[in-house]
Amino acid sequence: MKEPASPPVVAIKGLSLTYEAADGPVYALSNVDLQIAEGEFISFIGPSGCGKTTLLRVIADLEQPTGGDIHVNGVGPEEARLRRDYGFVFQAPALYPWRTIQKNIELPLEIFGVSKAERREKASKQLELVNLKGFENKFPWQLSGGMQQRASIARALSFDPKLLLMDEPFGALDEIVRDHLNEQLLKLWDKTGKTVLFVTHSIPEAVFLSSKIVVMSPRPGRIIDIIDASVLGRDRTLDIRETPEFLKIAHRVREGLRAGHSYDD
Amino acid sequence: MKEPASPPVVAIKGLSLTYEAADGPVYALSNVDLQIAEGEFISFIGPSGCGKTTLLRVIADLEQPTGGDIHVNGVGPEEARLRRDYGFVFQAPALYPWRTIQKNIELPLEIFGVSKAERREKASKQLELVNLKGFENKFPWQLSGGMQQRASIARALSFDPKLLLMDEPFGALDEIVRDHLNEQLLKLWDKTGKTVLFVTHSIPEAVFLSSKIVVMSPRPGRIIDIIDASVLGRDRTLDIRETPEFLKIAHRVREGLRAGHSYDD
Amino acid sequence: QADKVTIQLKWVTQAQFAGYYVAKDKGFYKEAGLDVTIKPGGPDIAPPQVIAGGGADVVVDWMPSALAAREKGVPLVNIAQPFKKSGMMLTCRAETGIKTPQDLKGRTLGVWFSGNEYPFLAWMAKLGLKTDGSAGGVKVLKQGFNVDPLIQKQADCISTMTYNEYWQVIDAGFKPEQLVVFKYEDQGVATLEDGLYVMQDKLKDPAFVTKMAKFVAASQKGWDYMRQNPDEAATIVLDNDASGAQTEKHQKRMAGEIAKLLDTSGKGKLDPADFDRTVAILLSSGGDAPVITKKPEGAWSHAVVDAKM
Amino acid sequence: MLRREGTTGPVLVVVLVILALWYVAAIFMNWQGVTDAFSRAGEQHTTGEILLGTLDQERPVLPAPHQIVAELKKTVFGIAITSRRNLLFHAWVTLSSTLLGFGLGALLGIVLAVLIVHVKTLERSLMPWIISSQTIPILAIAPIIIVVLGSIGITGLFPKAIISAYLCFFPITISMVKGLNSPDLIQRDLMRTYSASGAQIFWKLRLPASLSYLFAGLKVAVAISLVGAIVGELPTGAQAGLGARLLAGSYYGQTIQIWAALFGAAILASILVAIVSSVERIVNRRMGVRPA
Amino acid sequence: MSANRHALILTPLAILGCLYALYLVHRPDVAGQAGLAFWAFIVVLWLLTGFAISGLSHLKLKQPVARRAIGLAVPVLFGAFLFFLWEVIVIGAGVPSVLMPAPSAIAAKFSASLPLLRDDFFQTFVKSVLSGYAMGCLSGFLVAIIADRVPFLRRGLLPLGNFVSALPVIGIAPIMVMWFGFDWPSKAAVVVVMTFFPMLVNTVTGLAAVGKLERDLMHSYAAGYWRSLLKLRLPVALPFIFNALKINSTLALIGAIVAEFFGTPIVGMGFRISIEVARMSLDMVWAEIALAAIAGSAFYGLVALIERGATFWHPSYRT
Ligand SMILES: Nc1ncnc2c1ncn2[C@@H]1O[C@H](COP(=O)(O)OP(=O)(O)OP(=O)(O)O)[C@@H](O)[C@H]1O
Ligand SMILES: Nc1ncnc2c1ncn2[C@@H]1O[C@H](COP(=O)(O)OP(=O)(O)OP(=O)(O)O)[C@@H](O)[C@H]1O
Ligand SMILES: Cc1ncc(C[n+]2csc(CCO)c2C)c(N)n1
Ligand SMILES: [Mg+2]
Ligand SMILES: [Mg+2]
Repeated sequence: MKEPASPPVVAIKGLSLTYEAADGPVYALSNVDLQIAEGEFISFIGPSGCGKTTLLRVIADLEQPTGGDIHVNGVGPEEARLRRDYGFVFQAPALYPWRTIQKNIELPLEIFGVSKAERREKASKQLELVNLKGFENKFPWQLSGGMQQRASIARALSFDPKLLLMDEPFGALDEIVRDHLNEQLLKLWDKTGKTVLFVTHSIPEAVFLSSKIVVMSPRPGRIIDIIDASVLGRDRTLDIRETPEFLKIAHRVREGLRAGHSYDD
Repeated sequence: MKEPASPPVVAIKGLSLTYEAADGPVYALSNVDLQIAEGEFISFIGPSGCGKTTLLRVIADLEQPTGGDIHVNGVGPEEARLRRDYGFVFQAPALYPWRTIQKNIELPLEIFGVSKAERREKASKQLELVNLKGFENKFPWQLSGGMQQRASIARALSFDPKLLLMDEPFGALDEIVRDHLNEQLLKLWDKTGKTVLFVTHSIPEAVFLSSKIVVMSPRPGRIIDIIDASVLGRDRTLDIRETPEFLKIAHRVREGLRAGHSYDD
Repeated sequence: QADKVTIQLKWVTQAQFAGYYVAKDKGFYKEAGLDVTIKPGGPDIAPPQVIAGGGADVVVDWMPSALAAREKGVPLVNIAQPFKKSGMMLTCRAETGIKTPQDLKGRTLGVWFSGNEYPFLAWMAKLGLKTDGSAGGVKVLKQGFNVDPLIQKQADCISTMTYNEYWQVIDAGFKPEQLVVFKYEDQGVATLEDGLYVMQDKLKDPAFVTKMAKFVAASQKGWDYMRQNPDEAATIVLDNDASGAQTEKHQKRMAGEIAKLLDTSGKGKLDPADFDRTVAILLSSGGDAPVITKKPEGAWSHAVVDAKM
Repeated sequence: MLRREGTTGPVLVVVLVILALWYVAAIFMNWQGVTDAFSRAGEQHTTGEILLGTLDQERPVLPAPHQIVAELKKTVFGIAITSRRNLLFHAWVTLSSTLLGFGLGALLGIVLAVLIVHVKTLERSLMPWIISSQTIPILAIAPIIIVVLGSIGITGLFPKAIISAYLCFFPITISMVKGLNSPDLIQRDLMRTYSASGAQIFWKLRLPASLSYLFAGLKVAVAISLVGAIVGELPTGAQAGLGARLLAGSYYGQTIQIWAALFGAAILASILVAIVSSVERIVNRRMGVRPA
Repeated sequence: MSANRHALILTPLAILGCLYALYLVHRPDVAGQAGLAFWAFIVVLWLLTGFAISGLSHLKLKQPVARRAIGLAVPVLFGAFLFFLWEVIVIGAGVPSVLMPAPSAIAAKFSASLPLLRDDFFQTFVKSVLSGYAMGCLSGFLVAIIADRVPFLRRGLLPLGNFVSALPVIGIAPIMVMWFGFDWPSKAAVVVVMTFFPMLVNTVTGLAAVGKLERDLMHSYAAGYWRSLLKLRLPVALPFIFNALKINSTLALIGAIVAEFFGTPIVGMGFRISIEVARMSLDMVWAEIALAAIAGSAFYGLVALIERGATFWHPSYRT
């Protein structure tokens, strides 16, 4: 468990973003500071509508911040995107309806110019990982919501990006599959040393997966708390969820969330 | 806590449903038997793609079963639908993009011919419940995914149906809001004596909310286990989640799920 | 109170129909107790169709097309023939080397269809030139509205009227000596042009005959006036031209040329000899779709012209 | 992307390029005509004179833009507006039958679409015939329509309007049917759960969902209805209207007049399309359509 | 489902009734002077046929073959009934054939003039329409891509495109004849002009119809312009492109025929129509119109068939 000495993968300073809506501006992010080192697994947790998606999109150069400074792998987000530094799993599956599941998963590989045989092989590996074997030749609309979401995860993993941005990837999955995929993701992370930025609404999931948990406040999104969870080690199994360290961290996350929250009736 | 003596709200016998896809049939439901009494809170839990949505859609007369028998409030599903016996919360928000949030929530009331003033009042009550005050005049695309989902819950509650069909309504919400809405829903259920059919992926949520939990197997969906959770009483608070009864039921649900599941690596 | 009469012209408002416009403007129709509506024609208006549909009481048409319609079941009868001579000709560019009708062999010729092609077909039949595009014949184009094909050299010769298209060619910069013209009158294939036609069964009604007699007489007065005052007639036509596209110069010239074609002796009474000649020419036009297959009976009547006398 | 860039600059540049190409084409295409004219006149001319000649012919193959502008100026401003020689008079004649035809066509198109979507019998039996109806060459039956209507005493504006309605209802029907069927399954299911009546589904779901399609159809249709009005003016004896100007220009080989009438028609159509577009923008704003 | 079974009895009944009416109307004592009783009979037939067709289209059948047969039968019966009405009214009321010939006369003329129709079809459809359609659609598509690629051009060209697309073809046709001569190239040129803009506008709209998330995905792959065009934007635009192909399939035929009114060699569908109108041979005119309608509908149907195969994934084809 080496301490990363390399420059930060994501460096954010004073970031803010305001959406201009017809009936006035929406302040989605305000003065966010964040440093993410290589190989970290960062979870973002916060109330619905607080700006988690927006933050991930800014990092991915899909949204232009209205203020502040951001660097990804030492360069601007645009350059990082052009270098194909990351894979993004969106909150919705965004599969292309004219492609079969197999072809959807192969899409990034096709774009990166990977040969047909290799594409087939990589896609098949990912299909197995997300347990969609047998559905290769179905079209997206023939799958349930959760199956679609799993296909979109397989698509993002297929080209093995160093940086993974995942926006509630497991939201539509059942607990067993979720647990399974959590374990798989963790293994993957440990084995490959990827940096993962992960949005979730589940506190146990966040604690189980992350090396650091970022708790955000309601709109305008600010960072309330950054909780180090590396004490749990890198090599976790599902049963650590009953350990006191785990419960302590989960409690702190819950407190942070509750503090920022408006309901406390 | 009277034992319901009235005829079952939902009575299903030998139900099965097969989708005809171009490349062969998909067996979504197979030989499902189920009786739901008035005033019950039933959760459906099962792996992704097992047919939970399909089952709810059959009850709502949105899908025609290919075999078996089904009665809703003593009549066929079609008649029940025509009588407006139930409210449905879909897995996706399905808001109409040309209506503001307020107008979306008022939609069923408009259709039922409720007067403008009353519509306004009811919508405003629901907006408060799901904490969307201040977003009345926004259009759906200006809201985050979770906010949209909350709007769709408010819409289903607005006309106060006796039977509520909810397909993963809280999937996209953060834990705090989810807890809050769980409590609200439970209160509502207790107060109004509604019958609720609730699909979820979260075991704690299922146990916390339900009087009965239906565990389903992977495709073709069958019922593996029906677990009575009425021992927990009707008047629950969040802290019962630490009680041994709760944990016992949760464990049984998890075991049922795992048994039906194909991953056990 | 005035009797209503609707007349359908064969073509757009121009000095070719000056007689009718003059009679209307100068009040000749009114004097005769008529209220006349003049409907201008156009490229796709077939006067026989209009009259068969009841859209007009009397139409101006060329005899070949009127006789064709008669064979097709629209019983048109010629009641007056103000035009004695044909104004049709074939105009060629001199530089093509065409000097005699025999030189037309193998050339590209612009022809008006829509019922106006029969005299041409008769002429070609007489010359022994095939028109179906086979070797040793002529190449026929369906000519549009204007004289561009000649100027643009898309055709060696085109159909023109002495009173209209010929002058457009001249206006385009050709000198008369740079053109070679073949008048149908000179080639012996002239057919009768603008005549007045009505439906046969209407002639059984004496009131109708009287009304038409008044109409023909008043129109004739208009033609007479026009012959004496061609320039004024052209101005009247211009006033009636709703499209506002006609020019004074052109209409004055047209009026002058039209005057040369009018029947000055018979006061609009059809000469049966002219009729027979037209029929003979049409019968000789041949081809697989002849205009008329047999000599028409009762296709003209002097009843109206005689009634007024 | 944050900056909103206007279209005036690009349009201006493209127009300038087209104008330049146009002049070159005019010189090229009229050259032969000018040299022919000179040689017929038996005169010798320098290249420069021929060049100038190509841009100043009375009956050019392709008139130069300034000739068209001059003609437009002459026929719009140079003549009293009440005169039949004024192009605005003709534009007005055409516009009135266009508007009537567009109104009739839009009504017919929308009613047909609504029927097709709601009445199963009609969906199956009508659609193929509606499509076939559009394969009938309108100019071929335009005179027949005019004559048949004339024979029952309907003349003037109405026959022309019928022809433009015949042409313009089609795009409206097609796009409206598409639009009325555009709501997703889940949006329709929602209405089913409310057991909403057909009328409610129509007013609250299908119609709002179809509006963007409807406007696309209306924009095409308004331009087509102008074409229809012009077609209708041809066989009526070229009495008045832009169609009459086209025909008369064509009949007398007045190329410049044809082009001026064409431009008049295109300007008129652009104005009509622009009006429909601005109505669309207003509707979109009220319906909260996400700006692109 | 049984409620509509009666259609299976009513349909043959209606057909028999119509056949009898056809026999009646052609009897010399009825043709041209049909009485009230006859017209009452026709109205009854009308109602009968209406019920029959409505019943047929509501039939829910299990076998796919039967379903397809009904799907075909309904429009055919509907159209056949329209033709029946036309025949009965024209013959029964004695409408002059120079105004409106009866379908039977048209059919007779059609079968008697097959060689002529074939030549006209070849000239107009094969030479003018197909070549013009191909060139017009292709160039519209290419220009749309170029305009999409160069935003400056798109902003400059599209407003002008709308302007030019409003040009009435009628005005263009004589100019094209002047430029390209009398034979088919001038007709093809008219077709090119007519089909170009629907394709341009639809393609540009289709290319812009991509959802935000789908586009973001390509963006996140740093996919280049051409790749995201090929993999994402063209598939999304495909339904729009087919829309233009369908619109154009009818426009092209109309355009070519209309253009023939302004000068042609002596063959072609438009040529034939224009000269036969003047010759009062309305049966021949309608035979040509029928040919145009058949050819146009077949063309449209072919494009629609290809569309169904190519855009099977589009929600409008899913049930
Ligand atoms: N295009 C937009 N225009 C205007 N406001 C927007 C837009 N997109 C998002 N917002 C607003 O920005 C805020 C943050 O949105 P975001 O999607 O980042 O939230 P989130 O944290 O991902 O929420 P959730 O957990 O529900 O997905 C929300 O209040 C939302 O209403
Ligand atoms: N229209 C359809 N055509 C063919 N197959 C379908 C269709 N809709 C659903 N299915 C199949 O039916 C099965 C059950 O789907 P359903 O949506 O009911 O699952 P679910 O239990 O709701 O899953 P999830 O938890 O992921 O939402 C799935 O395997 C799916 O692929
Ligand atoms: C398409 C077309 N068909 C026929 C004629 C012939 N025509 C009918 S009336 C008339 C006298 C007018 O000058 C002429 C020449 C034409 N010009 N254009
Ligand atoms: Mg989000
Ligand atoms: Mg589901």
